[in-house]
Amino acid sequence: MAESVTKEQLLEMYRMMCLIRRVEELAAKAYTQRKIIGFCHLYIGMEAVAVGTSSALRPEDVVVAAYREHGQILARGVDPELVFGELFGKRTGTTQGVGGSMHMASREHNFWGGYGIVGGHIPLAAGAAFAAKYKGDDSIALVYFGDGAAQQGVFYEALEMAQLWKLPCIFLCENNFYAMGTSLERQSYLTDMSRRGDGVGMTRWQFEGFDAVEVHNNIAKAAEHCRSGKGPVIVEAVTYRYRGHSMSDPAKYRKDGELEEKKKRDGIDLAIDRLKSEHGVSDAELEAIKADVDVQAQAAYDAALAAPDADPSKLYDFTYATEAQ
Amino acid sequence: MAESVTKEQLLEMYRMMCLIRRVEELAAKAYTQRKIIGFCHLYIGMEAVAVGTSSALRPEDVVVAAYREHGQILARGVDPELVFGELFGKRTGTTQGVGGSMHMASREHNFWGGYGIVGGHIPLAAGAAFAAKYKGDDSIALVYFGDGAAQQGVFYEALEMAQLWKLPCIFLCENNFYAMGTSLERQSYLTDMSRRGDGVGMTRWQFEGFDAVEVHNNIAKAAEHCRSGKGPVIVEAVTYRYRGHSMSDPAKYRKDGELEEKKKRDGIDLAIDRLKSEHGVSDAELEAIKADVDVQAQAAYDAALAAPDADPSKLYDFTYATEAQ
Amino acid sequence: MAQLQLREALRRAMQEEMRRDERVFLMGEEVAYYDGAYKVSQGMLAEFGEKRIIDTPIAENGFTGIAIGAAMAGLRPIVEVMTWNFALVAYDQIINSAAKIVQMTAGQYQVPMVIRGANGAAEGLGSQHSQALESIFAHFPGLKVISTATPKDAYGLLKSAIRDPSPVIFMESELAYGTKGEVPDEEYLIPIGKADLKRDGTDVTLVSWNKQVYNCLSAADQLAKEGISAQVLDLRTIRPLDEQALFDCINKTHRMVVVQEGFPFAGVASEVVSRVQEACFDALDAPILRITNRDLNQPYAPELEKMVLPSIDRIVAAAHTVCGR
Amino acid sequence: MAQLQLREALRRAMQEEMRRDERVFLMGEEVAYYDGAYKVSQGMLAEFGEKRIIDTPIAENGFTGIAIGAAMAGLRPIVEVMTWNFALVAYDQIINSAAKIVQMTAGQYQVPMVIRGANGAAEGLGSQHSQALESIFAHFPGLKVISTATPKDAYGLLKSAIRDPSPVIFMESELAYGTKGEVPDEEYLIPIGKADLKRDGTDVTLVSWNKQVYNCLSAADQLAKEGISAQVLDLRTIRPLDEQALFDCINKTHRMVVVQEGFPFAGVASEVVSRVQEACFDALDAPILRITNRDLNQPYAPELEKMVLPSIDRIVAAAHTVCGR
Ligand SMILES: Cc1ncc(C[n+]2csc(CCOP(=O)(O)OP(=O)(O)O)c2C)c(N)n1
Ligand SMILES: Cc1ncc(C[n+]2csc(CCOP(=O)(O)OP(=O)(O)O)c2C)c(N)n1
Ligand SMILES: [Mg+2]
Ligand SMILES: [Mg+2]
Repeated sequence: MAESVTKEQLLEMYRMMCLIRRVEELAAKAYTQRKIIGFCHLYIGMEAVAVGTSSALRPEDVVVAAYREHGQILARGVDPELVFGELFGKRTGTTQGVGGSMHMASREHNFWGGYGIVGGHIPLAAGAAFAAKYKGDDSIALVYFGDGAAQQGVFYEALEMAQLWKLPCIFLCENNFYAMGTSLERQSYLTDMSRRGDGVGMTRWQFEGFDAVEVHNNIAKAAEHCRSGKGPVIVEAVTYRYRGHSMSDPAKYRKDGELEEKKKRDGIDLAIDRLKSEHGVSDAELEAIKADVDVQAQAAYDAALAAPDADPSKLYDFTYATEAQ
Repeated sequence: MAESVTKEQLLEMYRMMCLIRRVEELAAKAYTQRKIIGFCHLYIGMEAVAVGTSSALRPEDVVVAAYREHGQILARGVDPELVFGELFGKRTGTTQGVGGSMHMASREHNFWGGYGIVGGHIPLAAGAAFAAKYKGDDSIALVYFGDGAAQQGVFYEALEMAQLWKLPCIFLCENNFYAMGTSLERQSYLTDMSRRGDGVGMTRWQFEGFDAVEVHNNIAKAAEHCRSGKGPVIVEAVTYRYRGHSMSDPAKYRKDGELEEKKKRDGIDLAIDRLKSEHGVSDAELEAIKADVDVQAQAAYDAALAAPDADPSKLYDFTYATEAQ
Repeated sequence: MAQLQLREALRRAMQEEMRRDERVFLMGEEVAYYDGAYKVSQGMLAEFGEKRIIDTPIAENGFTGIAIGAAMAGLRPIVEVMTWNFALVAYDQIINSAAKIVQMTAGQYQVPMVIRGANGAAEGLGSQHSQALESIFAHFPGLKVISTATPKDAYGLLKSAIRDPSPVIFMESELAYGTKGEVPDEEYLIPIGKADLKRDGTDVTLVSWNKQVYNCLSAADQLAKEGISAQVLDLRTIRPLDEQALFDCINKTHRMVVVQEGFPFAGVASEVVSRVQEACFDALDAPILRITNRDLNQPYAPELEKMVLPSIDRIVAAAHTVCGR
Repeated sequence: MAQLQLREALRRAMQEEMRRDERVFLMGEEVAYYDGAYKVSQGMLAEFGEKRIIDTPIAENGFTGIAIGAAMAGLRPIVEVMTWNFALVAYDQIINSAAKIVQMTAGQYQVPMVIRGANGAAEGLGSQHSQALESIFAHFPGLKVISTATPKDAYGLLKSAIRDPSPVIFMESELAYGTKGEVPDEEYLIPIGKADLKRDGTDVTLVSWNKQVYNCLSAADQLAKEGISAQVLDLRTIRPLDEQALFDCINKTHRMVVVQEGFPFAGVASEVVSRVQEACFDALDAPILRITNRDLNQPYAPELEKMVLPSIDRIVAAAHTVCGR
């Protein structure tokens, strides 16, 4: 199905994966220096999922995410300076320093989230899909959730209503095989997460989540399904996170050699392979992009760090909506 | 499979179905006289399910029920006088007048419930099964729940853990095609409720719930599955309620002729047919049982009505456990 | 001026707002084809159709979450939870989504919605169906909470609630749905956050809301016969609390009794007491007394139930105590 | 006498009780193989094995319900909810099952269990992860609620909680898990429902619990330097509330400040104020002031977060106000 993504698109996907990884690496370092506090969940290893997903959606589609959303919001086009700003608790952050790592949102990009209660964001996406259908526009909603989140009751409730009401919603499970320190087979009898949809009769399939092109094609197919009025789908991207669950997790629970094995399907490497073999892109060109991204990330980092802290005068501004939107 | 139930057992099942129906008819009348207040959910039409279920279980098994439990607790062997006592708010009731129609329990009979929050009783049954496994005895747990309850998130959560931990639990869906006034196909995409188990890979099947012998055989099979250590099952008894959801519901939502059609498979009639054709029981014998049951029910009713009201001096006695059991 | 039942006043408010604003819709169990469990939405399906009057499965957390998502996407849901007892399964979405989304997105998203239903004991419904739950919602910044049982107030406040850009918890009363009261024929709004002096007086202020206001008015009648002039302040809105009205009352009568249906511990009455004694300590001629439910789960039997609930006698006795006569 | 961290004291209590009573087990996310999200259960899997130290899926309502069922069946579960924020998804089971089963079964069944986890803000965790939730649990009869952050109290109270026949909500503190304190080497129990005077004084009583006790002690130090003698009462148990200790304090110091982390509206502090002013009105020389979180959702940025939480400065200022100097 590779022909669905052009060379330019794939170059852009490559660039975005590099950017996400670089931003996350810088975030990890900043965390150890206590420039970032609280919980901080990195997306390294999973970049291909967000990048392939975003490239297959339209700007007017709503994307809903949980707490592991740095990569997802970047892939949606939000400036890394805003992401760093939020991590640093600056008024220039995505949510003015009020949200932190777990709560980055961008109305401009129709990006809802992140969200800190596992699974609790899933019905919100069904709600966005409900609104799309109600208004009669042809936008859809997509929600990212983990293998662990696929245990919360509210997830099943949202599946049922989406199915019953034919809501245009893609339920995208990012199966990275761990919920914190608990491996998938220790927390779920079935390890094929898309089968969760069987209890409500939902269309479902599974695909590999390391190859951004594969992801793009599968999400494009899912989006087409939803947009054509056929109702929701549940799809599962099989992926892996390289780092611990959050910054405080040394991830000792992995099996020996597991991480190394998974890294053989690294999303950035796969994109490089494709760009070289399918599109004849040179090493130099690829390295230039990478170098460019590093500069961009560092500049964003520096600018965010220099920005003013969250604004205490706004402390009382966000409890209630002030006027109707 | 009919040979699994002896003539004596079937006679007893017939007797119990008649008793349940008679008790419910008396309850309905008492309700209109305001001898019973609050919500009152009748079991008429569904008798075969509780009777076939109870006959296939052991006394040490735990049975968990919701608010439509008059028939279920009677089938478990609780004296109708206690059931009426509870309905009338008497200190002689199953729960001393504290519970009412929706909350009848009998520790002596390992009957837990009723329960008023739809679906909320389901994990309790998984907990009973958990305890059985923990203690290493070979009792099992069974929970009755409706087609509507199979929508609550906590139901799915309980299914998953029961499956993951191989708990000896029978999830018995009493599909009577309505959740209050909402017909099954308007509230669930799938109408085969046992398929709910597919999302967690649970063994499941469906059977007709009007024939007490069928029910008995299916529950016996399910119990055997659980008791032999194979883990839980979800089974669905296809049934129907003749009355409205509760006493205040005129049940105008039925399709024309629907009720009459269903009554052709009336559980008591089916038992009579079997007793006559398979066991040569005479009409006179059957009528004698029925007459006997009517007397028993009326006596229980009268005795309960004459009993003293709930005891005000016990008002503060049931908030906290007093000493360890 | 028409005499309307509480349910009719609520219905009129919803109908007018739905005619006025296409974005408003009603969802919940039994709201459409069954005309509402308590007939509040009677006839609304016929007028507005299935698109805007929506029956849901019994999955409160899920459909509340979907409504929140729809509100974020620009719609204006009214969610009927039948009774607030059932909203405990939706508590997570109400607290973690509805109350926090404005803040988590630094104001980028709003949640303009109303969640409404019956609150408090009806008659003989037992412990799971009789709770008055204002305080566990009013506890949380981000929500507004209204609790009222008079047709006139309910109409004007529900209209304001539907137009409000913040999530509003709207609590009604099962027992009062049939209670009639005058409702002006012309359209009007009542501002959220304004208490109403339902009866003037000089010796003591009885503070209450929802159906206990009726008890307070009766108590005031009785006190008047005994020569004690009691005024009755109906809070109507619980959050934001109309402090100024409370302060004005205590500065006038110097004695106060707060009457709250529901559990006493950390209830709304406790909040009223705390604020008044803090701000108007010198105005107090006696301690402020609270009349609430006894600290018990609600029993079924009528005599027991009455012992638990606030009563006119208990209110009168408390007024005597604070008045020293 | 050993110096133990809070987490070590809690662990010792659980270990001793598990050695003493086969029926006690621990379940929750990450409690086994990961040694607990906050390492409270470190090493317990190794000692007690998979049967008694049980990792769960992320399904709080489900596993809390299962634990309740297991408790009804005679086991003595300890459920770790990681942090109390996540218990909001289990709120229904806690309120509608754990708190009501004794009453609904008229004492036939008990629910001897402990639900425990971290409560309150840690650092930079944002609005969904920083809540102090005592009041929404203490509101309900049928539950007992303990909230403590000192190793000595935590050890003795957790042991009592595990042995108690009623469901106990046990709240700890993420920030204090590493805090050390003296814990006697010999076994001891601390009775549920007894406050502890942590510091004696004559001018004003500072009432608090959990980690705000540390702030009160610091405030008392500072006040002492200014010539104000403040005593610090640590409630330790929230429900049942030690009224007598509160009354003794106010009768002695005539001035009181209640310090509560968490939302102010209908909080535990409001309850303390209400009861003290009601019972000891004439002993009061000044209004009782409350120091709580500002009425806001918790923001991420450190400066903002600090503005929201109670602080030593705010406590000292309140003491000045009530002391009139
Ligand atoms: C309701 C709830 N329970 C527990 C937690 C703590 N928690 C945060 S993330 C997480 C694991 C989630 O795993 P998964 O859904 O697979 O997502 P991943 O982190 O792998 O992306 C847990 C248990 C929480 N935030 N919310
Ligand atoms: C959480 C919750 N939501 C709503 C209700 C109101 N309610 C009581 S019974 C019922 C219908 C249940 O239908 P089903 O599970 O099919 O059982 P049936 O009554 O048919 O036996 C509803 C909606 C409730 N008790 N609890
Ligand atoms: Mg995962
Ligand atoms: Mg049904």
